[in-house]
Amino acid sequence: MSEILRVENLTKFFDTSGGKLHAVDGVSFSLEKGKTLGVVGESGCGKSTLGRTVLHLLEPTAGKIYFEGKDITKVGKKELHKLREDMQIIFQDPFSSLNPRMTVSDTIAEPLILQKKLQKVQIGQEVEKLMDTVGLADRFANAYPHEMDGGRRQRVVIARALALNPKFIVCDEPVSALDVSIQAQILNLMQDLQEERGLSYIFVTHDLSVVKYISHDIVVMYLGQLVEKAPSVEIFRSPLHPYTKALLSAIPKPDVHEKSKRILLKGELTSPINPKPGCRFAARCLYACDRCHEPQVQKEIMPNHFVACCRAEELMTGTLQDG
Amino acid sequence: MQSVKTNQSMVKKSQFGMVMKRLAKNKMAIVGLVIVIILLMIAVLANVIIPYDYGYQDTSALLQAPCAKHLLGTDNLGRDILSRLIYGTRLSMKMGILSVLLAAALGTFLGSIAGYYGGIVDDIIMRFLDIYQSIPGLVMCVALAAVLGHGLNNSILAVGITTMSGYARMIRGSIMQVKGMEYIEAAVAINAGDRRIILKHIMPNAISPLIVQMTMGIGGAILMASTLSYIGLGAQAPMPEWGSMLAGGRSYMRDYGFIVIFPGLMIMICVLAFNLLGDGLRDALDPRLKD
Amino acid sequence: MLKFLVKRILWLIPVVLGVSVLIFTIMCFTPGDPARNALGADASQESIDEFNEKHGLNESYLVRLGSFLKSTFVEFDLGTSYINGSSVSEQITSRLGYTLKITYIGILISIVLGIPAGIIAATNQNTWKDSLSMVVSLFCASMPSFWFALLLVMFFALRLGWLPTVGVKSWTGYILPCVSIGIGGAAGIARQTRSSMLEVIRQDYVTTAKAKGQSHSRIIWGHCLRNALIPVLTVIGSQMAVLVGSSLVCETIFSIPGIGSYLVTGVNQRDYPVVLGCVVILSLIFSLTMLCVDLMYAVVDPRFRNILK
Amino acid sequence: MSEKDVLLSIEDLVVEYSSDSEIVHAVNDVSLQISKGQTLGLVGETGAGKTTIAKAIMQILPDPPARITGGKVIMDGENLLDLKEDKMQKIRGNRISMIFQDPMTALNPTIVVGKQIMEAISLHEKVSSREACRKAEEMLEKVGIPKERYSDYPHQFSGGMKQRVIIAIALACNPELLLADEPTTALDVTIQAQVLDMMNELKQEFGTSVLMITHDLGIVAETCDCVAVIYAGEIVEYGTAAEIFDNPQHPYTTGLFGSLPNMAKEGGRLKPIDGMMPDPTELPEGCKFAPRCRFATEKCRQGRPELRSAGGSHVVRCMRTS
Repeated sequence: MSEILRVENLTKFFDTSGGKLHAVDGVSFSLEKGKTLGVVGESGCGKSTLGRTVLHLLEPTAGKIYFEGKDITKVGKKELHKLREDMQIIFQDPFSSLNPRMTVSDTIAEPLILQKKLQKVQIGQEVEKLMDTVGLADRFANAYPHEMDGGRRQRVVIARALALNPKFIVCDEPVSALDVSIQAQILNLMQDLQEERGLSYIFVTHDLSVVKYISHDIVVMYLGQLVEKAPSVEIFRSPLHPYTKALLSAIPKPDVHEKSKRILLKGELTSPINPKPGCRFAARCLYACDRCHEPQVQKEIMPNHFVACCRAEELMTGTLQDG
Repeated sequence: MQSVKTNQSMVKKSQFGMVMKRLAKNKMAIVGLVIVIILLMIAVLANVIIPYDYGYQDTSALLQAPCAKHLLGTDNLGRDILSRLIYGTRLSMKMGILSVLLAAALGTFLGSIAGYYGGIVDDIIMRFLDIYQSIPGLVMCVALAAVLGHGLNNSILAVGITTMSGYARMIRGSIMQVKGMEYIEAAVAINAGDRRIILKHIMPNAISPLIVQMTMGIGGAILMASTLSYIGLGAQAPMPEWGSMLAGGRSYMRDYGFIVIFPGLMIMICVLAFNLLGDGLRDALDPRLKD
Repeated sequence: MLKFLVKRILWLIPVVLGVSVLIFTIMCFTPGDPARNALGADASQESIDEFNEKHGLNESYLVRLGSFLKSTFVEFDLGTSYINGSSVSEQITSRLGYTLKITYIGILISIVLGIPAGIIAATNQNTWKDSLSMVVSLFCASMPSFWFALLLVMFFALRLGWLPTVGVKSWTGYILPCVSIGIGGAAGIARQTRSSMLEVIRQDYVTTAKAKGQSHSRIIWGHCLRNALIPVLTVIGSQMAVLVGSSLVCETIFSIPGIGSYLVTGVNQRDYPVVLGCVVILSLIFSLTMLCVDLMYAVVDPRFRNILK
Repeated sequence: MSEKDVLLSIEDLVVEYSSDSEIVHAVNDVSLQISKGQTLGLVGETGAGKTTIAKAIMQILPDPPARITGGKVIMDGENLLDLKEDKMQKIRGNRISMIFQDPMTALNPTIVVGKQIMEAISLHEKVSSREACRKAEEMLEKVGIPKERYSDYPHQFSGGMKQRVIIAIALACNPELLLADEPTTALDVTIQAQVLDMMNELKQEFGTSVLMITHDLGIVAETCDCVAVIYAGEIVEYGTAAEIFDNPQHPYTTGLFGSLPNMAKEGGRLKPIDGMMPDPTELPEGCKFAPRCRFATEKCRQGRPELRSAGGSHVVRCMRTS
């Protein structure tokens, strides 16, 4: 399977008054062409920063990014320009990701106008075709964003992202602001587009049921660190990292009979500013030991199943020696 | 959330058309708009419609109370107050509009640099604005007038430079707010250059608060300019500027009250109209409001 | 809290310094020859040179700026007036009391009238009380303060004769000037209080209070007022600037020997040291008042206090 | 359900919002009953009228736009809608209390947290302020917050902690009925689990009956005894949790289950409900769901279907007999 994107040890720090905010800290993963990688984690775990850093909307502090085998970590303006046609982004909030002063057709045509390849008439036809693919009725061509509801607005955002015919799209919580029935329509639309156009997605969300449905592989993040990566079926069947276990057990299942036994975490998120080395979940982890305070290494315990936890094997085999 | 009428199609409505439709709903704003239009017409047609030349001295009718010949009476030199008020509208409108344009230009320039580039540039400009704004408006204006000298154009300059800082702060705030929006990140993601982002994405959304502030600003500028003239720093003697008319009429106030009442009334009506229009525009220009 | 106070006062120094430099620069780099104004148009060339020499107008800008700053902030001597040679600092200290009285009574009037009017308008919205108080405050806000002063004088002083038309020999002399500048401020504060009260009434925590079974009036005075006052403080700050400005005019109308009238005469005679001194002192008054407003922030808004800890 | 253990019953409640030109029909003839100690889940999407019903019970609907134009809310034989404001104030927070969706804005930022709890207590119980303060500290401990944080300000708490304070306020006077309007929607899933668990414990301990308003069927399955599905201001299906989850009858309910990603089999596609929520100012005649329903017939579009029984306490408003 050819690899469309590989990220090695990607790091992004923000300087804040209180010190260095470790938003993304040494994350590595790869994405197959035509596949979807789910990035899941709670608020503040750096999943949105990761998505934006890959697209160079934020400059990475360290680490390497390879797109179709080419190193694009340091890239000139012209090359970035070309790159932007292959990589696009979809945002969460349908209200703030559309310019309130531009009509739907202008918004979708904007990338094509900037590309300066097509004439005005061709752009018009292309916009109609795009509106059709995302299921937007033609009569919305002249509508303004505040005249449409969340679902339709998200379809405009998707149409704009598809305008340059990209190969890879970062979806930053695209359905979190939508109702369940509309959410299902958008998820189906994104899957159809993936099949038709061979798109690959990085799908960032905090909603575990959505990520299980749409992604082939899943990455779980906690406070900027990648704690576990595995195929989606694998992660839900046998999670290895204590945080992933707690996260999965916390999802309320719509099943009346099988009342799930919950692992309740103690305490609250620790601060991402100037964090201590080692595993950042140690403060809340039931199995924490002093080995957890050394930097954790991503180990491939099972085929294609990586975990960054020194006690992962013991947990898996149930042979817990104490600390 | 705007519930969409599912059936009829969306005809291409211009931004201006939508704003006017929303403005029409607000009665007070319409009152303001009508008065402003009347004032503008008076200002433009001043020479045509004034019964007497503003400088003509009817020596036979000094300090005459309002009567048939002089609808609003005459001042101590026998000049017809109505004609002077009408011509004064032209002066005041000119002062108000030009000084606001100057202030808005300076403010937008400084504010957009601070807003768009941020960082140290933003800090320096903001500190400068802090110092600039710690001098009360009228005090700064008076000091500028002293330096620039008397006369109408100088007071336009003085008022413009003084009120510049309000626009700068406002433009910087709205640019920063718009810059934080995701559709700016989306524009960067589809290869829009800095120029395109500023012109097509930032400015149209940062403009509406500017329009509102300029509309209200005209009223404020007229107020400040007439104050300058009142203390003798603005328009000089023969010019029928409302402020200087008030100053002139002050010593005759005891017996001929009407000399003092009408110019002040004109200033108030003018400022009131622009304030009403400004309030109405603020609601009409807010994109999130339902139609 | 103390840390904030010290930090805020320390910040005052660069502001006042900045103001003096700004005004001084404007004064220097503008056309018009102060010497010819002071000695009259037909004064002889030597007397003009001698005048320039005396007032050091020939040195370079930096030297003059240095000497001005040294004299102002080190020796607290604001130089001497070009016209009558009197010391500017003495004049200002003698006039300071009047200006302070007028501005502070004025701001007091605008607060005492403005805030209740805003609250009344907000609490019974869309009733005649609301529209009446808003129309009145709109009119007062649009009215030029000096015209309002003239009307007051015409009616109360001339027609009814209750109050003196000019001068502040007794406290009655202060009524008309302070009312004339206070009313404008009251209008601005009333409108802001109303809009921020309406904003607060729509907040979730007001619904929570109602869901607790709290009575309507206790919600207004207990929960809403305190939160609504935070944005009002900013408006009080900006109204203070307008007030200091309009006290200038009001002092000329009622011929009150304050810093404002001194500035106006200085400006008319192009007497730069007087103008310079007055502007610096008025800015200082305004900045000190803003310091008090900032302190009020810390008292009213705990979030603000938390940032300082 | 025998009459005696019904705590509160809503009969044919109708609520409308009048914006300048249009009338929004938010709640149309809703009838519901909540028994003592029972948790009733009210499930529906945005704009279905869930929050309006809760606020109508509490009589805290913003009066100018909202109007209750019909129906009764009966508690202990008394119609709450007829009560005057001061009598209603005695009930709010004491016998019925409410918690809201967004913890970030539900607490007064300028008053310490403890005092906001104490306020609820001293309003309804004639106790000295010292006693009320002690009780407030006890409530803080009960919701898992150390009582030393009594005099901290809301901005010093995280979202999850704020929601615990709000629950402490609501349960301070041990109310008989708690209206929970999407209490954990704004929280992360691990914090949500903690809060839901705590609510269940307190529910058992106090024996409070709860009206749980949510759009998340997972929460309904885990916390509710009975479920009412609401669409466009109308109850379209009601039954015990088992009845609803095991054999949903109404096309909208099956559509909701079809849209749930975690219910989909491996690799199966979602079966969403096509079309959009109806425009509340122009609600369709007859069955409100007809325009989006696969089985809609001409009959559905004419008459408004009645709630018919589908076995046990399971009722559904649909003419289609399966």
